[in-house]
Amino acid sequence: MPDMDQKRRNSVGPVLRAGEVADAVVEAIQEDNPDKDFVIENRIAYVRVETEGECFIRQETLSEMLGRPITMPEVEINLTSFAGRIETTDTYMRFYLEKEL
Amino acid sequence: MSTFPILSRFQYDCHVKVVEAEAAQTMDMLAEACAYHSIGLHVADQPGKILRVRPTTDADDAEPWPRDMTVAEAGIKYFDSIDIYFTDQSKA
Amino acid sequence: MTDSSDFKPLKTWSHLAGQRRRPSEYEIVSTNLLWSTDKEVPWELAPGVHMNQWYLKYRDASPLKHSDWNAFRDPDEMVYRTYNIMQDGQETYVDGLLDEYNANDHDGGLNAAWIQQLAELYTPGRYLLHAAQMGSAYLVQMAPASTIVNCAMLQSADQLRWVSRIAYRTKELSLAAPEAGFVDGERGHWQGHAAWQGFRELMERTLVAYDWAEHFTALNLVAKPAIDEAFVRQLGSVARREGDGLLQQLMDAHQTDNARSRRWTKSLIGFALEIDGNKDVLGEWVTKWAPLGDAAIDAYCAALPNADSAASEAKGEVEAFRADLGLGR
Amino acid sequence: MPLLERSDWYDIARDTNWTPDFVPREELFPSELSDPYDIPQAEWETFDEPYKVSYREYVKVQREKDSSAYSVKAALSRSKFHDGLDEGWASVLKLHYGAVALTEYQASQFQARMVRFGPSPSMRNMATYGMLDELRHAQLQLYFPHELLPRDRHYDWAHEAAHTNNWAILGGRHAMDDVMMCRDAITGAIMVSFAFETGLTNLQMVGLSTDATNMGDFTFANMITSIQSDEARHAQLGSPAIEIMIKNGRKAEAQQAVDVAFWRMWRLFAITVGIPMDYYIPLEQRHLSFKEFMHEWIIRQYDRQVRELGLETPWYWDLLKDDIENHHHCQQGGIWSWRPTVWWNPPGAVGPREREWLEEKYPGWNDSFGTYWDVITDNLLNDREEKTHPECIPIICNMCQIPISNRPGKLWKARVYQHEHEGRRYNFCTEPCRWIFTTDPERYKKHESIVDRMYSGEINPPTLDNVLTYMGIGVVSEGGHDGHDYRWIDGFRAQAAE
Repeated sequence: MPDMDQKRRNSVGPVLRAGEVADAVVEAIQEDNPDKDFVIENRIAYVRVETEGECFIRQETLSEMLGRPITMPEVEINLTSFAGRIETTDTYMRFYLEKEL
Repeated sequence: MSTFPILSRFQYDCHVKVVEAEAAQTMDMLAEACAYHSIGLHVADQPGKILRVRPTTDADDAEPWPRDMTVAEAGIKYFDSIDIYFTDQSKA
Repeated sequence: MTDSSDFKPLKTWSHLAGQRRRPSEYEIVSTNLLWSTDKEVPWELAPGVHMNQWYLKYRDASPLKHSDWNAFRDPDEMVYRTYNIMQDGQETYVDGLLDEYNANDHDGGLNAAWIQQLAELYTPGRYLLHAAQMGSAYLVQMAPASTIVNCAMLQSADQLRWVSRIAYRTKELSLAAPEAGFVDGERGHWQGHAAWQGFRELMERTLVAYDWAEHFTALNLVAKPAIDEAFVRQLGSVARREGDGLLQQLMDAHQTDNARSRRWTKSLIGFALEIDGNKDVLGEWVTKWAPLGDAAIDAYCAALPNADSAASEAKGEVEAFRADLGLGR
Repeated sequence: MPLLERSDWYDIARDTNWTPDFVPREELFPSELSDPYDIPQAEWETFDEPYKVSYREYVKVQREKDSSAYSVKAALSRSKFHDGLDEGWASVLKLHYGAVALTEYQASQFQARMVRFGPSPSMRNMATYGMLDELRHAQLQLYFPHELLPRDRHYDWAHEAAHTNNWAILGGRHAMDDVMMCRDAITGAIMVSFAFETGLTNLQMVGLSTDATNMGDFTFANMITSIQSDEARHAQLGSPAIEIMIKNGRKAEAQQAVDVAFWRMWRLFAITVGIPMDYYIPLEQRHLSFKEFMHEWIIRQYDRQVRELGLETPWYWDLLKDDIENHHHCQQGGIWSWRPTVWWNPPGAVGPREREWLEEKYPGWNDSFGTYWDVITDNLLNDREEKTHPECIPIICNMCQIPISNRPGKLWKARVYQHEHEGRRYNFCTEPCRWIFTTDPERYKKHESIVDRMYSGEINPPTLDNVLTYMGIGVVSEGGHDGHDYRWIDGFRAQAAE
């Protein structure tokens, strides 16, 4: 376990209630952050999506993956938690860290 | 009231327990009173061993009080923490 | 200890089990929720801790007395989920208004003089309503029963609703009239314009009325009624005369929230007046605070264009509201 | 034409500070309720909450959240889920609702403190949503257990627990009143929004949802994750407050607030979450151990956030790591042994298979906690049930109000950490609980633990019956018994037979 604590020390990303929005986020976030490797942990009731340093969820991509329009505030319904800092705008959510450890 | 509460830190027990002590009790009697609330409830008995009583210290290394010394003579007061621990017959 | 056979399963909370009728969802989720009113010392820390002293002084030692504040009920029986359903509907209506007027280039049709009035008398209102938001939140902390707390909580949220809508309109108006001083000018008007100084004094003084019941009196019997009548109703009427149909309709929508506030205010006053002595306590507070409310109305209405009777109408309505509560002067 | 975006007007709605003229600012924002750190108002006006919402969005999104939570509940109500429910899971629900429902309600009063006394208008607006959120959480967590009342009198504790002097409730109230109800807006924002709501609430509201889903309790899983989606938003009130504190030379104070609050909440959450995860949930339905969840959410995620903001890992972090392996196991033993004092039916749940799992997740468990349960198991196998009921009480910590315990058996570490202050001796469970007392003795010194009350005459005479009555047992409902009627020892019988 100490290995895991050390290895992913700059991880950021959303934790979502399992369901269609979570599935769409998993697809959209990888599409919108093509240079990133993601760790996706399925915890049955929730899904943890993590990558190093920074990532975005964009409204447009998410709506496409979901097959219906979704607003950023509506993402909150399923965004049960997150790692890192958050920035919320009308068109995207950003998870990031300012300090690298 | 002649009884007052002390904190029984009984060797191998999970909880520190409040036990009523009496000024005239000897250490053996006090140990027995504490054992009543630990041995057979949360701590296995160790037949053949003798229970001794010592003041609680950070390093668990205080000298035990003589077995026939009374609580009053040992100066044990309200809510003092004491250790009750198993020793071999020979060391007792 | 009671015999175990006494613990049969219940149909509702034990504290509601004595009443004959089946409790409503409102009662199930709203009644007797404060633990700080159970014992002599409100909070589970040393009695001398500042916050314990604050609650002992400003809540428990209030001159307004009742042996069972928990018996108070909100006449609207509002719970969180119904509040959101209701306000989501109301906000959808307001979105529709804004969209419709925007589509018709409403702001482009406003005359310059009126736009100036809006910059001075409407958009600075966010400070006024924000003060009411803060004051209502003080009641949330201090009221002696959860059923009162909840009413105050939704009242606080309602203020934020209109602070937000004013901010929205402020931005829209600034786009239509970039030179009129919208966005950056409101604070100056709130602090310096003669129209606002009565309200500002009233709100600053209300916010430091720390006895919970005096705070309630100052806020819900004086300040909010003055805001409702002068800022919301009279400004809304002026807007109608000035051809600003949007503001008039926004103010009408705002009145829906005010009406709900008055319903629980009236219930709580009626509830308090069941107890001997409370009428005198409330009467004294009304006597103390009403002049500040009147002065606020006078100052504000004096600045409204072509509205000679605005102040007297507003004061008349406020007085009528208090008279209806049994607390007329 | 499209409506304005939120970002077009958002800043205007949070530009509402003014300079008071009719009353002094220090009367409008008394330091004990607002900001005791003398940070200039202009600094507070730089406060920028990272997770934004508008009123319009709020009522729409929250309506949808509730619509989902209540419809899942309705569906499950029509099913037979609660018929023949495992009493281990029922204990999770009883403990959860009793500990949480009214606490959430008091949290709305705390949020209101930030709405009224927060020196930053942004904070005041965000806290207005926070205040509503907490009302939601209280009402959900009252409405849902209310439906279970016809099944079991214990569910009455969802409403009543906080009104009693039950030992577990005294622990909860003492911590919550300290961290939440008796703090100024700024310290509270750091303690509650940051140290509590970005950390440990995740364990209770997200971690536990995995087990709930495995149990088939979708109502509960859906409810708690929905609750945490609110917390994730309003918890963001804490980080800007910390950053402004640090920028204005108050790092030490911010650090202390974080460290005090986290430890206080940890001691409670290990009980309300750790015990359910590692003992009450049937073995087949367990996903991760409490320790694994703690490492995911706290050791990795929370600590990272602490350092991201410019604070240091709490000084007691090694002690915490040790406590993760220890505290909830001790309290499982204590709660089970003194089960008549609680409002749920704690299963012992340490049969041979469970012990194997515990040893795997917590190496050394058998040598330590195993010895404690060996004695109990032996008593039960040999018809000495009465010997599983202690006749004395454990000493209670004067900070966390929880029985003072530590590893039993070979690795024996039980110890009381004592401290003298103004002629009174205080007993603490750990070094951090003692440290918290010394940070502000005036705040804590006059408080009496339930054991103190037995000797001070408040519970008089302190007979077993009187103590139980004082704690609400036999008043609200009966106390607890073993949730599985000791069936967990059957595995040992089978072993003996082989």
